[in-house]
Amino acid sequence: MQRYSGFGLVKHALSHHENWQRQWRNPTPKKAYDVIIVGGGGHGLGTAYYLAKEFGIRNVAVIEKGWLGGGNTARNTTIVRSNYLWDEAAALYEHSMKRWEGLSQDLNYNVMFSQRGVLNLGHTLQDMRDIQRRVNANRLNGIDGEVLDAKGVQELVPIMDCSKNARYPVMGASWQPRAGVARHDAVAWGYARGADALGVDILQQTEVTGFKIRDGQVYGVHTNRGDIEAKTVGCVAAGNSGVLAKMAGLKLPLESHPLQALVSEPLKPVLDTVVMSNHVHGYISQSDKGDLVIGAGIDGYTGYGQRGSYPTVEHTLQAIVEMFPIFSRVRMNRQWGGIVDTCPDACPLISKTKVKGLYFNCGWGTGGFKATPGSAHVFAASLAKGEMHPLAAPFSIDRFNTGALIDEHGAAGVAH
Amino acid sequence: MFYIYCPYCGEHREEEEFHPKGEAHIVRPEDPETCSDEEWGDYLFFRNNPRGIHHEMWVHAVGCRKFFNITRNTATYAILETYRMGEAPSITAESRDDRASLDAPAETETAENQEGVRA
Amino acid sequence: MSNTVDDKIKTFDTRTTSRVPVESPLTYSYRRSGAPAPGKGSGAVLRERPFLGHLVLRGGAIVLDEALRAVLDISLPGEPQALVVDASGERSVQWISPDEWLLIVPGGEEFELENRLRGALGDAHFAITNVGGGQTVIDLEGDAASELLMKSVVYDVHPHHFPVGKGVTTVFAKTSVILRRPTETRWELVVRRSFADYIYRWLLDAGEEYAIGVER
Amino acid sequence: MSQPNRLARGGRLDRSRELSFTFNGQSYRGYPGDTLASALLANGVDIVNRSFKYSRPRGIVAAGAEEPNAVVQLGSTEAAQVPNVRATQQALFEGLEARSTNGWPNVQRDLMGVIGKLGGQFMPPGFYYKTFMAPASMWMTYEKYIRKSAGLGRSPMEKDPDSYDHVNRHCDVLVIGAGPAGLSAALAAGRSGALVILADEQEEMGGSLLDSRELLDERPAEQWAAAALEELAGLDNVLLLPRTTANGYHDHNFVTLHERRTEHLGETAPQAGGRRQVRSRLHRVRAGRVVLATGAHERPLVYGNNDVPGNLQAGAVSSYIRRYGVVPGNKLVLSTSNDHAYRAALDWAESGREVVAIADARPEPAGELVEQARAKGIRIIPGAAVLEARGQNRVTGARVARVDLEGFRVAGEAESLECDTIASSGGYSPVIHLASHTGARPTWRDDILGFVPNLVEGVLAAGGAQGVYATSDVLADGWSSGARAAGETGFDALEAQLPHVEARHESGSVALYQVPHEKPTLRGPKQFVDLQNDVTAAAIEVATREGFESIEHVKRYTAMGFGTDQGKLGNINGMAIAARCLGRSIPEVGTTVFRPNYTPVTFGAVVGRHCRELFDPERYTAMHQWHVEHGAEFEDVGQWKRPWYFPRRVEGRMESMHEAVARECRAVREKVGILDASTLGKIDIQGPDAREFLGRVYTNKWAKLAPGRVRYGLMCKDDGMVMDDGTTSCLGENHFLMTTSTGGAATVLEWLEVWHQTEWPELEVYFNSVTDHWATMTVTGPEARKLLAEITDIDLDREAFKFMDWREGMVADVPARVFRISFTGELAYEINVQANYALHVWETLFAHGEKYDLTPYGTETMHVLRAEKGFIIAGQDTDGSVTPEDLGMYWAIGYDKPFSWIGKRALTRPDTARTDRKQLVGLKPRNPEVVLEEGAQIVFDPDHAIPMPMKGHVTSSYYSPTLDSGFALAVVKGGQQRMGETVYLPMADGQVHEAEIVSPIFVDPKGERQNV
Repeated sequence: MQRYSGFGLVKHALSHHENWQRQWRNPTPKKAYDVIIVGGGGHGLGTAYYLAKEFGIRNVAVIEKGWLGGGNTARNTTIVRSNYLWDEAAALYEHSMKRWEGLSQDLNYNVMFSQRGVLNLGHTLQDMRDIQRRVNANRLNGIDGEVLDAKGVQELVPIMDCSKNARYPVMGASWQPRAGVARHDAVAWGYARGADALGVDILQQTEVTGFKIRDGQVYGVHTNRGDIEAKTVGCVAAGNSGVLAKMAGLKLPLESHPLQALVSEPLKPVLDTVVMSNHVHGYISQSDKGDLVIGAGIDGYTGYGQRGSYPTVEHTLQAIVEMFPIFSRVRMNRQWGGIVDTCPDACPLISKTKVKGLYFNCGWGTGGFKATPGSAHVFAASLAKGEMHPLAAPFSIDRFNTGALIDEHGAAGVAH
Repeated sequence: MFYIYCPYCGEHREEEEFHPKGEAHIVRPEDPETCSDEEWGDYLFFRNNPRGIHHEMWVHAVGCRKFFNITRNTATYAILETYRMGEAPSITAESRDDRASLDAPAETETAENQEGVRA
Repeated sequence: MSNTVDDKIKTFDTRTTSRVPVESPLTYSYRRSGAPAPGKGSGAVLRERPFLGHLVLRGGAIVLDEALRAVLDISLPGEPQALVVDASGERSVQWISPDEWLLIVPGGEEFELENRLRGALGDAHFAITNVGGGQTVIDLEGDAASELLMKSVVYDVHPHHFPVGKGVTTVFAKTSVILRRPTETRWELVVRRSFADYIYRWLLDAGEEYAIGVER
Repeated sequence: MSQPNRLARGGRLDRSRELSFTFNGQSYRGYPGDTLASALLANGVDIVNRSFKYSRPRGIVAAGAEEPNAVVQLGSTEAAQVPNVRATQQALFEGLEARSTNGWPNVQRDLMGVIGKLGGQFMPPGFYYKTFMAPASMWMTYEKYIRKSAGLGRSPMEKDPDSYDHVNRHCDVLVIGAGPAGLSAALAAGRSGALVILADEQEEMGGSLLDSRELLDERPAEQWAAAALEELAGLDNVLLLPRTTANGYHDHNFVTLHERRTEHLGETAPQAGGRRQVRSRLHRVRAGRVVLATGAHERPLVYGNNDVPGNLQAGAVSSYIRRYGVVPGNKLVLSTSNDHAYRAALDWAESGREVVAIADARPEPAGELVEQARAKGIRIIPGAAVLEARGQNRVTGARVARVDLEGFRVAGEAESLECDTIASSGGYSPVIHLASHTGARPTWRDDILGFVPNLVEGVLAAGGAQGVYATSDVLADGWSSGARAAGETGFDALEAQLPHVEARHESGSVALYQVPHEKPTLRGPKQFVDLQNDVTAAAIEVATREGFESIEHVKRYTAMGFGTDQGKLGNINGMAIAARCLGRSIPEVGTTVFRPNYTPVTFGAVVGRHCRELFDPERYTAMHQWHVEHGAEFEDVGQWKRPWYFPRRVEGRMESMHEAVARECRAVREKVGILDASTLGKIDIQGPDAREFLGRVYTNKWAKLAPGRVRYGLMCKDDGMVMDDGTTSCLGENHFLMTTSTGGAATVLEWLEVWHQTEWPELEVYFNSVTDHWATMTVTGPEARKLLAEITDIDLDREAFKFMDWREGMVADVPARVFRISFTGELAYEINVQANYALHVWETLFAHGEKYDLTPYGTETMHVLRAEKGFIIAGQDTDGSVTPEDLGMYWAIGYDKPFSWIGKRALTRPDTARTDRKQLVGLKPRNPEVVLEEGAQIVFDPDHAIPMPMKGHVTSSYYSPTLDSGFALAVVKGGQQRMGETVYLPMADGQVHEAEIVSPIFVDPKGERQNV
């Protein structure tokens, strides 16, 4: 693998950039692999990368029906944080956060992880109770965070309307300084390049059309490019997980919903942290390119169309202008939508299934991007050992029968 | 934004008057006490979540307040029919052979072509 | 004053005959936001018609229709979105849902009317609920009234689509109203008490360009 | 200096008066009818901006929405700032102030440009990903500088002085674009009687007819347009919306139209007739049929240094000359692949300026316009193209050579031509943005070298939008689309009446996107594809070499098409270059799909009136005015404004909340207090099956509740988790009044309806909300009976009117229902009267209450008092993961009810049946002065290392004036079995509080006080 560095950049400039190598190959599928990962987004590519790098399993294929990183990895609003309420979720997201912190260097690919901090605002007494509960839990779980009052919020974000005149005045916030944003595409590309260098075959434009299952054991997949065999298959297909599950005769506790986001035109730096509000219902950050990146909740219906309904966008911008009246004259450049697979308890499914060797990692809802490195790592560990990683175990599909749900609706709140 | 025919009001109304209520035809087990935990979990949480023809329940929340069902293609968002509570759909995935969903742009294409986001 | 039709349903006359102060839902709004007087240039004029009798009728259309004809000599609109107003223009009944109608009558008539309807309905399965304290009627008139409504409700108010004699429940800004068109020139908004101030302020704000006035 | 590039006459301007404006602090003049761009060109302003990555000087290249460079900051005051205004779409007004968005210290002499020139070669696509990684700790510093150099304009720092609104419209036919196709479609539909909306984004309707060289019915095209518009304006069923951009096409023919009502008049909206008017208006249109008559955008050619000011679109040159009377230079070289662009050369020559040459990529150009150019003696160089522009801050020359299109190489010696303007045209791209907003894929057509839309149901395209370009064809296409749209919505269109247009002979175009250069792309001069994001042909080539093979990857890796122009000029060229590099065809590389918005829309316009005071409804009770007048502080509960507490002025200062609440609590426990409880949800339930229904939705029993009695009820979801609670009174055998929590009112009503409508339609019962009908005031405290007795005829005798009874009677001369229920643990009467009388009753209570020190209290005191009694608040002490058993409310669980009520089955699942679940308990802090933090986490072992096993948390915590101590409710694992044990609460400040697990009932555990 060609190593990237500032020095290398100069060298390439002198040769007119004619000698850059491919970042990943475009291989022909082999007949069989040790492990097949279905889904070439950040989670899937990351899983392959960690399988190869940390668990010595390099005979791996990542099967992607479109282009790698083209699904939710490409469509999210890039927020990374780990201040979840329940121990199980907090541990998983913090596992991820720790990996984010060295990811650029690990991958030799700058994912531009910017630890600019995330504010979760409170506008009611109950909001503040929930914030205190969450931050207290985070602290005892070893996750950074503090509770700010309105004055503290105003100091961090001077341009926000923290006055009492607001319809729902800001009462305070939780503040996680280590949280932030990252460059989403780079995460997929960095993992792809890293995995490819370790021998993983990334098969783009390859669509799984069915599973090969015999005596309750998976032994491969059918694809539009022929059958490919493997006794371990991990599905990491986000919004399309339900469709895959159906191919294997399984039903999941998931619904796929549209999640919309939008950006403004690029502006000079004006907002230095991520601001989220469950109550007023919107969140915002400013990208390195200058766009205000904005989002809110999911649309309530099932939708695979990668678009939602217009009123959701209206409500989102109403929330943003309520919090930031100075943005009224800023203009919205573009909106788009992704498909998020949501579980009833707003937590993911990382689970074995009734089919031996077939695993699912899905249901991340609106929180998938931030979990990418952690999710990929625990999933890789689980696939490698055939036993669920302890951090993944609580997220088994069984919880929907036993009742051991991990209800993160409060902490998940607005989509992010 | 959907334009939804309310089978009770007898006309098309704006989506803003309605709320989606999830998959239709989920029936509470007749005798919950004899259900296994798995059957009960299935009733509570497990859904078909199809790409393509889907029967879903909506309520005309700001309108007649009646619940009713919609048969909708979750890929194209085309509404194929709406029908009253207690009625059966006339269009199903089987009757349509899922053709409508195949006509829809598949995710593959969308992913490859979408106008993107940036960080 | 109070009256139980039988031991099954408790009816209750919520009006007093004593002369006690009474406040309509918009009373607070007039104090808070004022009420610009209508002028010659007013394209929209708003007027509250407070303290009317509002009854919600629930039940089957056929039995309710019979009872209503017998008691009030008005026929129940069977078609969706239909509004029927009696000859005096003071009593109306509106389709709300296949088993729900809104009956609005001059204030003070509602309790006796409820009892008479109950008497006429006998053993049928129905419900009548007095909601008069919880909602009020706002009239909107003027050349710009329908334009003002277009800024406020999502429903199509074009006269082609919203002829006289129609009424709907629909989204008004961030709340809901029952919107009716009893005459060529007059629109009625039936609004919930606790949302009345919001609706009033919205109408004043959106109506400013038409020099909206308030008749009191 | 007075407008050196302005022609003596011509253009659609009002030359009777001049407008003055400033650009980068310099004063200029223009005319009404100008855009800022045309006025800048008239004044000879070449450099309007600096580019984003390389800081290269940039000039105006286009005349419409596709302009990538002329993006300026508008506004003379802070509040009026508008970032990123496209000068080509901004009408000139008197006093307009504009600035470039980049350039330091200014656009003319930009120091960053030096860095761009030197450093440009070190910024290949994706260079961010390849560097700034070491040391890791430095990234946040690097990022700061990267952010600083990015962005275009700046946000205002003050509140917007303007307002915006929405209009909901419905029509039969919405025609988007008022060029020849749109006008024709609107006439066809309009004459049929259909309700028509015609929207056009430009200052003036007419589209290409306004700068056409053609005659319609023997008259100049613009005259036909004017007549058509006049007719349309006279039709009642047609609404014309100029300055209105269709920004988004949404499902089922919902279209958002953004009408800029005052942006052409000033930087803030002027008053009209003495009244405020909105700056812009968003029309939310539901259309029966949509006719897209959006025309086509010209594609520029990609050649060396094609970004130097003086490089323009050929069509823009014609527009500036014919519409604005501006010739943007003196000596023109035109580089084209088609006939149509010859108009630029003809218009230029007719303006009396020199056309140096036309490089035509076609070996044998023919066609009428070509002949006209020949006739004027203009030199045409066949089979050739401009390889490279010369010049730094303005074009000084062009290198032209014969090119081999098939072989992508230069086929002859290059010739240097002196010129100051290069116009280019590589053909036309239909404007298909709206058609693809709902995901429909466009189709590539080799015959027109462009994508045409695949239309979803209900949408039609006409004219340039689907690759029909000849004016006569466009008019006919427009008419038939308009007629079809009208027909499909139930109107009969009349026979087509179209003007006569002389058919013009045109010769075919050739496919030319990137012009070859003598040097390979990576070594030659920069050939820009996306001017706003500084994406070059070389960048695309590097991206494809690195394995980015789909157009989506190429776009993301290079940032092509991500600007505020959304790649209107560059995307197709970029795809063509990627296709060349990969050896594929354009459609194989991918299609291009657009998202809303077509052009950016002000947040304010999307928000409309839903801001400030009207952001969200504020709901008030009937006593609100009184609360305001008595100094209440308010709490937001849902949309309601509820009094939180009533601070008093004591000894010259206002009480703190703590003081006020302590006083209010004491008043209730010792004398009498009053609470406005009107916000509780109230549902009137009638029907013979009402009782059965209650038994199914509540956890507890309802079979025997007699008329006149009240019972507390607990409601679960079918997962066994507590959802809401409240009291329900039996009014008659078939008649109940249910109350819900304030926040749960709407949810509970819908909950009852969904079960009734979907599962148990056979049960005869109706539900109606009476929340707003009744005002509720709770009079509570030892003196409550005495006070109430003064103004009611109800027998309040403790035997006649027992705890959990309700009675009706007169209160303050008003009919009332009085419920003897208590949320405070004291003697309490909840008085319900029709809301219109509420203030009278409330004030009468105060008139009589003075002698009992009647004290109004708010939600905070209510919370303290109920917590002292261990009463839960659903949503505060429960969080969707708490069962009735967890709450210890076994008395409210009807295990043996015949019907398996909602939530029952779930309680026996393995997890819900665990005995070590978090259970509701009371906590008594060891130190009575401590009020535990709500949300504090509970541990059993405070010395455990982080992560510390957490065993529960505090849900409610207050200071109790009655106990003179802090106390709390909490959920603790296995708490019901841990009475008397000590738990620890480690706090952020390092303190560890100790508390004892106790019963959640702190005051009057036997319930004697409420039963007096």
